[in-house]
Amino acid sequence: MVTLFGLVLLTLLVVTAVAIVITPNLFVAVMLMSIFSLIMAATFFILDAADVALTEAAIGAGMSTILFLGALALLAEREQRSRGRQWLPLAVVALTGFTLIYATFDKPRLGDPSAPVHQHVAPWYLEQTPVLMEMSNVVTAVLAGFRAYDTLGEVLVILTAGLGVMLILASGRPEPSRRGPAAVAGGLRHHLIPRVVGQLLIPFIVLFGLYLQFHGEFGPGGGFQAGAIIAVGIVLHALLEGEAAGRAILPTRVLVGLMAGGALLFCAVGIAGMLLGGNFLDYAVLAANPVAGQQLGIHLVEAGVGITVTGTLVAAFHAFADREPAA
Amino acid sequence: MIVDVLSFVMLALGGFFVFLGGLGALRLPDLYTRMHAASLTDSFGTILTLGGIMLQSCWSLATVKLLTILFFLMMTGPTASYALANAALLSVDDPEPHPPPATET
Amino acid sequence: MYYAATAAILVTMALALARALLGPTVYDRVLAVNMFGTKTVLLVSIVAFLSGRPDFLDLALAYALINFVGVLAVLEFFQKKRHYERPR
Amino acid sequence: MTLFGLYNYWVFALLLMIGLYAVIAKPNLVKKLLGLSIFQSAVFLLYISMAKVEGGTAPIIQHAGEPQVFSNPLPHVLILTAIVVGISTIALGLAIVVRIREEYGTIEENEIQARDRDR
Repeated sequence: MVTLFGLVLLTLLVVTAVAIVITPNLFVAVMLMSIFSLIMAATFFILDAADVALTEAAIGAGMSTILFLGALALLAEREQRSRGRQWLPLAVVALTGFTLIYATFDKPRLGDPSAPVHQHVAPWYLEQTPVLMEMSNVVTAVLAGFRAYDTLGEVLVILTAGLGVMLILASGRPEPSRRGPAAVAGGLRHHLIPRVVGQLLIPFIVLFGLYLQFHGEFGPGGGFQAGAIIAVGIVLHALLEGEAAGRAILPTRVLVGLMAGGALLFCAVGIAGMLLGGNFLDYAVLAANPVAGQQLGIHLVEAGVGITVTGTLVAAFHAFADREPAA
Repeated sequence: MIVDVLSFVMLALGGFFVFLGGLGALRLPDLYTRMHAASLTDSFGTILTLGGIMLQSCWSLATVKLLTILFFLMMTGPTASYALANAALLSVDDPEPHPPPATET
Repeated sequence: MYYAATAAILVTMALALARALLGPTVYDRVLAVNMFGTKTVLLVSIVAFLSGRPDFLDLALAYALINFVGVLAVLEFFQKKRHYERPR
Repeated sequence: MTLFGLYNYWVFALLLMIGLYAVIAKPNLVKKLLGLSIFQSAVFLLYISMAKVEGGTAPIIQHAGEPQVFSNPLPHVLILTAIVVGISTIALGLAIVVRIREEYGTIEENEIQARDRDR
């Protein structure tokens, strides 16, 4: 029955995606993208991926909408009607889509336990996580423990992208005018009710983020989700009190420090393992008892991930919010 | 037993109100009436639905979490409606860029 | 009864989506997004109970908090746009 | 449910193609990025659908030692990180689009190419 609900959600997903592509107004497209993310998150939840659903909700519906709106404030809202024939792209897309759908007929049915994916390493992870790490959340254990090297790469990609956003938007800045961000910097300060309620929520959002960070070994949660949610809390402060006040609590140099510091913490845990006689990112040697060492290593690595993600997302938001549109 | 019946009634009513809100948001003629339908029945539907589940959760950590969710929804829902209505009202005497919502039928 | 409530929520999601597609003003679309967010919270709460994992209510909590920030971001966007698009 | 056993994959293919169409056919650069977002989400959907096991639950062990069916945790890990990497790259793309708008005064691909030819 729940699977049937999933099918309805998937149908809504396709409708929304078509509407995003068709609509000529970019603001409307971004709003629809927010709905798209919410449907996607609900679908992930129905497909038993609690951690992924949490990430998609925090990133897709929260941060992604905020960043797209931040960029849209600097761009024209209307898309020009594309002229001329679009038959070639349509033909390419139809052909590829047909091939893909034809290929799906060889795939195992949804939820088939004998599918090849479920035969290789996954059972081992599910079996060994309670033994080697004494953790309940297998996703966290695989993310920060068994496949930590992979995650280190991802964290470095996020760091690089964040630095890229900051550097690109720091160059060629137009002269700040009287009507520029300084003049708009009030944020929503004059909207009393949203401001009061929003201020009330910020501590709860940050607290909830910290809960996800430290509860990640028992329930859905971990560094990526926690980082995204804490970033949303900090961004909410900047939205309510204005860009200047938002920057005052976390200046750019602190943000860069956070971004780099998180990634460095991750690397430092790996190197500490080497110094203590193990391999890179081998946590078992970090404490006297291998299980305690695994848990310590995973906690530190998750903390590093959370710090980098928070820093990157907040820095990206500020990079857009601090600019004014070219005349 | 009584708790079960009560929670089922609440869930049914909650679902009904949620649906009514959706119908109102689709069918009513202009933005403000739509907002009214959406927000009023949103609050009522939310209270009844979450209350129905709460009765089933027999006083555990889940009940506390549901209460927290209800609390946040009760705070943010009306605020969001207010903020939206305010923004729409302010835009009426704004020459650009959005059409005034009151003229829609 | 869980299933009936879930079905009602799904139908409402479809109605809200229709409102988001039809518009006609941008505010209608923001209203639809907000409605959609609330319905997602309800859907996730019920499905968490249906699948017997009430500890996943954390997700519903996250959605409830994040959705509001999205609406405020839209409001701030309107304010900024109005400021910039006023004739200089 | 066997009748709809492939529905997730069909939706994956459709979303992938909708995203691809936006990327190759729409001249507006923000629209291209939105298309890229849809494309990414389609890939996420493919992975998460493959991880699902009938009658299973999310891979968070409730009572140790008790036999229980779980969905496959590995695709979840891959997609969880990919979502965050996805938003970072989209932010990078948006930053480049903003700079293009400042240099060229437009974000329509055909106008940018026309201006490049004039130089």
